Amino acid sequence: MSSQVRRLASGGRIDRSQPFEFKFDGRSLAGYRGDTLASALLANGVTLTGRSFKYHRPRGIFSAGPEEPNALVTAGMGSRREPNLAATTLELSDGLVAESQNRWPSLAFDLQGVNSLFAPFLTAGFYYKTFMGPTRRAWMFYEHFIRKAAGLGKAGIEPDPDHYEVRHAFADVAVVGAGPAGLSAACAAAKAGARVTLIEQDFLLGGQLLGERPESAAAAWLREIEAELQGLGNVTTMTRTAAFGVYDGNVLGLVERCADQGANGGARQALTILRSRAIVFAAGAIERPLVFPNNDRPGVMLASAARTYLNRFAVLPGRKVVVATTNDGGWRTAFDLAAAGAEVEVADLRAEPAPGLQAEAARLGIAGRTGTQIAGLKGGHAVKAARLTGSGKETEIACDLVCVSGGWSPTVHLTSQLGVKPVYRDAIDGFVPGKLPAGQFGAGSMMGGSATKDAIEQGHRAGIEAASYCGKSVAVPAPAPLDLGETAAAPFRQPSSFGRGKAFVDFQMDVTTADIALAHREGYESVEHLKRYTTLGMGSDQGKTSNFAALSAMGALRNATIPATGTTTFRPPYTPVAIGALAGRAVGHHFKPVRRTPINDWHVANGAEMLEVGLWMRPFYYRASGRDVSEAYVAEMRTVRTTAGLMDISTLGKIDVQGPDAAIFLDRVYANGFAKQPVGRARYGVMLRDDGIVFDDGTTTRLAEHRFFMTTSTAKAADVMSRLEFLLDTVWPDLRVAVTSVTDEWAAMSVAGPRSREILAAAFPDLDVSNDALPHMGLSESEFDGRALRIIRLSYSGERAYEVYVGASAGEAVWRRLVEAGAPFGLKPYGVEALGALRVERGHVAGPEIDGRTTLNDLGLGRMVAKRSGYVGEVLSRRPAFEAPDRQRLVGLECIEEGKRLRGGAILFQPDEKMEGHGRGRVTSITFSPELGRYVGLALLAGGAASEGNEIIAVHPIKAETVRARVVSPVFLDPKGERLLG
Amino acid sequence: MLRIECPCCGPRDHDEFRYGGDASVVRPAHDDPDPEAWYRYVYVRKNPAGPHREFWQHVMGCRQWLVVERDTRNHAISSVVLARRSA
Amino acid sequence: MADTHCYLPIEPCTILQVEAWDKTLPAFEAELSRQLGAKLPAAVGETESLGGWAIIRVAPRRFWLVANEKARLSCSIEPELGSQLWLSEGRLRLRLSGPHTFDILRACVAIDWQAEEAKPGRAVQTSFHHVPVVVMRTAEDACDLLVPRSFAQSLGEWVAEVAAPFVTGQGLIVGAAPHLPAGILSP
Amino acid sequence: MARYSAFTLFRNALSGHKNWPRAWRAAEPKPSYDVVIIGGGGHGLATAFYLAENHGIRNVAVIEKGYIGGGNVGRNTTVIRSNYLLDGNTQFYEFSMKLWEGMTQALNFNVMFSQRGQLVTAHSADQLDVFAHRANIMRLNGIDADILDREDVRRLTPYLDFSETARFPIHGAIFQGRAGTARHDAVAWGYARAADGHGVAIIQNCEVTGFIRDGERIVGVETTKGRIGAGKTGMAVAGHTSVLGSKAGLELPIESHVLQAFVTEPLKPLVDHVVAYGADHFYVSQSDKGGLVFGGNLDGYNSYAQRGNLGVVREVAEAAIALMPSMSRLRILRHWGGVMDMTPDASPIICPTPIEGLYLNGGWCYGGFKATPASGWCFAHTIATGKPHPLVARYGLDRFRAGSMIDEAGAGPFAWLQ
Ligand SMILES: Cc1cc2nc3c(=O)[nH]c(=O)nc-3n(C[C@H](O)[C@H](O)[C@H](O)COP(=O)(O)OP(=O)(O)OC[C@H]3O[C@@H](n4cnc5c(N)ncnc54)[C@H](O)[C@@H]3O)c2cc1C
Ligand SMILES: NC(=O)c1ccc[n+]([C@@H]2O[C@H](COP(=O)([O-])OP(=O)(O)OC[C@H]3O[C@@H](n4cnc5c(N)ncnc54)[C@H](O)[C@@H]3O)[C@@H](O)[C@H]2O)c1
Ligand SMILES: Cc1cc2nc3c(=O)[nH]c(=O)nc-3n(C[C@H](O)[C@H](O)[C@H](O)COP(=O)(O)O)c2cc1C
Ligand SMILES: [Zn+2]
Repeated sequence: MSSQVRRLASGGRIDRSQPFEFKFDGRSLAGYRGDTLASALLANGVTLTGRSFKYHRPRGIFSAGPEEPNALVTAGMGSRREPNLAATTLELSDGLVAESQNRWPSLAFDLQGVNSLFAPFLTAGFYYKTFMGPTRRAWMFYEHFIRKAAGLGKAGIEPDPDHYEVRHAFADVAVVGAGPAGLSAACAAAKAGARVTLIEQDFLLGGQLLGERPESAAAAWLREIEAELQGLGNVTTMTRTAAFGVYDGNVLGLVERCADQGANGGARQALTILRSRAIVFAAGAIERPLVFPNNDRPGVMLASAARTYLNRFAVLPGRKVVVATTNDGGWRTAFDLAAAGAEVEVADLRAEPAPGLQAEAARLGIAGRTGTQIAGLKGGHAVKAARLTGSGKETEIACDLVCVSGGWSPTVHLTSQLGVKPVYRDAIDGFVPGKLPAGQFGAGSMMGGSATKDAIEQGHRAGIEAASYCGKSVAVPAPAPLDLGETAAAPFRQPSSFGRGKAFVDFQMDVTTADIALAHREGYESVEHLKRYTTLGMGSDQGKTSNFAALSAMGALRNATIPATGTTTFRPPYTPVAIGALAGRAVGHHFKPVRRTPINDWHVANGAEMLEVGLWMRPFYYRASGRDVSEAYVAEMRTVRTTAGLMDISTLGKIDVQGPDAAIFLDRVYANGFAKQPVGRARYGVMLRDDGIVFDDGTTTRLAEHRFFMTTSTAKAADVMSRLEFLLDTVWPDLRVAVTSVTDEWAAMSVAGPRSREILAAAFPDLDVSNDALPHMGLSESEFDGRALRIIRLSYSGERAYEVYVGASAGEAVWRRLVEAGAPFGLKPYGVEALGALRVERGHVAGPEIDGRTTLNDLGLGRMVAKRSGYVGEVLSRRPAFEAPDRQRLVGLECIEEGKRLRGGAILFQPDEKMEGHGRGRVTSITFSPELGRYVGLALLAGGAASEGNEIIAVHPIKAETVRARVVSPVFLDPKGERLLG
Repeated sequence: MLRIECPCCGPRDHDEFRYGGDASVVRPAHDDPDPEAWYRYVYVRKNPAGPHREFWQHVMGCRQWLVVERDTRNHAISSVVLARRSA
Repeated sequence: MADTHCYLPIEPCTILQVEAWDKTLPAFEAELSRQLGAKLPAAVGETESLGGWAIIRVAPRRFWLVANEKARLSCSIEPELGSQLWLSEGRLRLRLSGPHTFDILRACVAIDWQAEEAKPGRAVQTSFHHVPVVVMRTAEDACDLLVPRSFAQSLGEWVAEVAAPFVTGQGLIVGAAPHLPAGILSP
Repeated sequence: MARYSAFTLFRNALSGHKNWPRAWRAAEPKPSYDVVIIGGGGHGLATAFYLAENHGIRNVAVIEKGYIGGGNVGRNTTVIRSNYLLDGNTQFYEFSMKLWEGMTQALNFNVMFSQRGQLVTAHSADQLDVFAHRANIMRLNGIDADILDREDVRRLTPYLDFSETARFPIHGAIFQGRAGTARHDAVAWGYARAADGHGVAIIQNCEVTGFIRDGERIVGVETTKGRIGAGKTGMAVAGHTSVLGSKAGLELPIESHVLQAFVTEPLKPLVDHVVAYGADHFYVSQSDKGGLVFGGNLDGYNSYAQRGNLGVVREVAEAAIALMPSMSRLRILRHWGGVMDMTPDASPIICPTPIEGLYLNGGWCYGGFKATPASGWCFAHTIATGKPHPLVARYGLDRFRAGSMIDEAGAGPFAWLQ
């Protein structure tokens, strides 16, 4: 491909038989399968890839992995657009479209580049010191511009068209990282008999070995062990998969970029929750940059990265290269670049590097300088020359690439996430994992080593230990050896430059040594303050390349040791995780499971407007009843009051309570008595919380001496069930009682209205539903089509009413039967809005009144428990504040103003008083009463019943309404309850 | 993600369970009329930074109430028993 | 690797629950196995089969007798010994079988199918998208999901969507989703 | 104390910022102080500031076991609102809101208080009634509040889920325009700097390990830097209230629970308000740095580990997408947890304790950041006068015995459900 000016003619782990086209900032470029966007850009000679966060300085590709601070791009278009992706980990795909970020109008010419001119003012935390005037709200003005300037990529607002999968997985041993250490760990653990999952974020296995020359021994070793792993039946290898977090119980969060990237119906990404018994961490190490003026220019690159681009991607990242290093590793990069035809100079800070190195350098025609360090750079959009200082003299060397290596920082992120503080190790001048908890092991350069040979041996040992921790200890042969002859010389740190010119520590957050000095000067000297004051390490790379440089700089300023200075806290995720991957399929209508009654489809088919009630779908109202809900619910109420209505109440919680001690049990859990409840009778019951506040209400029917059928409110069903089990398991284990939720067993429907009995009789001709056979609160048990049929005469509406329970599978059949039998009598179905309205007319309390703050007395139910004791919640229900004279208690309200209405949420005041503060109470529930021809409501009012007959003002500032109402009894209709009886 | 080893069902993610709070508080007898005793049971908590006896119910499994001993500093679970057998 | 051997019929499920009191467990077990003429599963999650029935211990003192086809069975427990309750209306059975059974299940429930507790012949009670379900491992690559009736359509659709990639256009699961309600209402 | 202003910033720029003084002195303990405040979080630092500013008590030390602002003030999602329903809460949080509105100037430190407005979505007519009740109470107490219908919400926040597939369709919302966010760290630093300016000693890396008693009275504290005498001692240690309280023999109705928070990578302006989901546990705002900062529900079990579990991470992600589908493609860059002092009614405790010389400030649950200035103001008053400030009279420890809880959610005495 002609455009790939920096691509070598041969070599690399790219597939030249599969050329890809892609676009960067509108330019069409070419690459190959096996490239990352970064390697492809470099191959095409693109070195300027973005603008920095604060100063908008030009930036290029700095690394070859997830530690990349600079080369962040936005990929995809429209609803598939995704900002802030590291070009160094973005796998190239055919037709990929990517853009640089944080520049306008163009990358090469960025207007906000002028920020560099203001740089003197834009120091760390400058915004804390200004933007404070002229007015108190001044910040709201400045913030507008600050927000625009801040941020990196731009996100879309369309819903995500792709989908994601969550998978539950299990393993004996999880191995994080597939470099030499991880590979040999996985191999050993598997051979020892453990079920192994090997996790690698890259799309290739090998880790740093991928940076070795393709024809090297390393490559051969890699081929061998990959084949071996495939041969083992008990190893699952996951590539393109980042272990982003370690959680309690050795649970790993893994996110996989699926190979087909959402093509042909597959998921775009998959979250695997891996529960492992043991974990081997072999996450490797990250190379450190050097801190000197203008060290952020495009063309400055980590030494190991340059080597990776050369050997893995067959890209020559520079033709004239300066390698500035503090360790032997940098020389290896120099050797390979020179061998590939680049002109290379090495500047080693140390007086005498390993002898072999200089010999080899000489052989390859590399000018090697010792005791020399890099002091600065020339060039804006690209490096032009490097300034080296050593043994007194300063030289300037023209170049187009500067490779830097300031040593290595072990990847201690994951092991630290559970609170294991990393510990400083002199031998490597860096942090290694602290003491790992049982079941966690570490190996390779992550533990501080730098030689492949050691990595392999440590991995092997860790694999065996991890397996035996899981009780798997088959003997394992020694691993195939590989020695790359890395020499681990004593560490040597290049002091950060505090001199003239911006020396960057955190490239992504634009934090310089001057910012660190300022933070120190102003007393933000704890590393955590330093971080928060300068935003150091707070970018999407989480400071992978900057943290050590930062704390060594702060250490120097405080003249404190590194361990005394300490690190900031490591948190998940190790690399950013798409929120969609975490949610998997639980999106859209699957956000929460949908709960349907056995009669659901009939409602839908018969024009019900359905409503979400908790997880349930319930009929709100039926369109046939009226144009909108306010018209419909009134019509439906009228039907119930005049003829009869049919309501699906299957959502009620239903609990089967059995056992010789069932009556004693209920007598304790209900505030009102159940001990003497006769068989065949239903009773209304109220439960309290231990703190004496009303918990839930419902009815319980005694089916037999030892058997009760309890119903709860729809909302509290699960809580009540669990509470009953709690009392039986932990408080009264000696009671012989079994409780079982039967909510889904029964379809339930209420037939309510004057004609309800006739309708039942017509529907079930062979049942005796006469008043004597089935009086108010009575029970009739029989069968319908082989399923149990249970009719309980209960009324919520205040009309003669029956609750019909039948085995769920026959629910729709019985419903249809009632609809048919009821038609001649004018029976119509009604929805929850009418249900709620009917109970208000009746003065029944429900959710709005039972709000977790009200007591029995508040709700006018006190008499139920007169002279009872020993029930749950009794003692604390007698606390003084609950008896205060101004306690707000249940009353009824009648709107007495023509053409006006009551509203829920209105606040109550006395006619004469100032309308401010919290008033004397509130309207909890309201309805229009067709029978009374006006709005009525329930309210909680200071003093309660005492003020019956008084006039009161209901104030609704939001609607700018004040309405006069009269305080009345909450029972609006049929106070003696005659309609229920007879 | 805690993993709680249910004595009946084996190790499960904690979101199969319902939390029941401090298991070391003493519940007065159901007919104990002493407000102070009930106040202490309902409200007063040791809330230790360290080992904590607590109730969990395996609602998605065997529905048994369990007593779990767990260190609140690091979430390490040292024992799980059936509440009925814990006394 | 499309595959057609993935079926998701939704069927009714006959269940009888019997439970002992704390103090009567031994006597209860003796009586129950006498009445059934079968030995009882010793531990929670274990099952025994008898005729068309599976006996599952779902809690230390609680057993479920689950019929594979519509079957009746007589057994009566005295209140002094324990309790008994039919649960044949509240749950539906989703039958999963075929080589992709566990590819599908791993997106539904957090169970390790290689663990002792989940071997063939075991019954696992667990959570499926916040809903309590019982998964009966009926064979190496087959499971029955007993799901609460009110959630069956919602969970059935979930399973169907997970299964889609594994099933050819003809595959029953994909077709099943829209018809699930019908399947549920008139089993 | 060197003033901060555009001018001083300019002047210092000319000298390469070499002359900025420390924001607060690095103090080492003296043998004793008139008042010792335990806890260098927002509330402790604010209390010290107001002791000096309002009551002229300057011989004060704030003792912080770690670095100031390292607790919940340094890890919270910074939502500031005064939309409380119940008598006591309503007035207290509105007083706090008024202090927020003048904080930057009062402290001469830009705390970036951004009154961008907060809305909570409603998903049924009933929920709108509940919101109306709250909004009415707010209006009647002189607090701005509005009820929005579905179309208003769409206009304000078009990126929420208004589609057919929404599991819980949006019916409307409650909105408070004066609500917003602030730069949390700046609040701690601003109070520290201003308190230091009044002579308050801010002592970091010094843990209080016990109390010094003289008979029944508490006369000082034992610390990792030695004994420190105190005329009066105030506790403001949030999540650690029980642990420290037990050292003084206090029995408290408090449990410590973890709440998690999350931030995405920095983005150009996307979410201009604070948005909370009324159908589940989720709320989000965008920091000035560009990250979407969001949170959800408690992890739900007692914990002192400042980190959360993956189950809740997933639930929050699900709720995020349910409310704001485009968040699916955004990526979490970091998530963390904080240890919260949960009370049985989710309302705070500010009062003198039964132990002479010891004052208690705690029980802030997940809502104490917005309370920081009022809490400091009222706690300072309570310590200075020995009597609760009228605005916190209802926040006594005795309310649970008496039955006068202030339970906004009505969740009852289950800390983890509050
Ligand atoms: C994730 C999360 C999100 C939140 N979101 C919000 C929100 O949006 N809005 C809102 O209003 N509130 C929110 N909160 C709550 C709010 O952060 C807290 O209520 C508030 O910060 C607590 O007061 P504080 O700042 O004084 O506590 P802290 O900052 O925790 O201060 C207590 C200090 O005491 C120190 N300490 C403890 N023990 C000792 C000892 N023995 N000796 C010395 N020092 C000690 C601690 O180190 C700590 O620094 C949130 C909290 C969390 C965790
Ligand atoms: N030149 C030097 O001085 C020097 C220093 C250190 C290391 N090294 C080289 O590094 C190698 C060390 O071997 P090793 O295996 O310990 O490290 P490695 O870097 O070779 O392998 C680590 C692997 O873990 C993966 N990884 C890291 N975090 C991950 C996560 N969260 N999820 C998934 N994958 C993750 C990385 O992608 C990488 O493939 C040796 O070859 C050694 O020569 C050299
Ligand atoms: C409002 C807010 C915004 C934050 N934004 C970022 C951010 O942009 N980048 C980042 O790395 N962390 C961010 N954090 C998280 C902090 O880095 C840190 O995790 C948190 O304060 C808890 O401290 P700890 O992790 O050291 O325990 C933010 C925290 C808060 C409270
Ligand atoms: Zn269990």
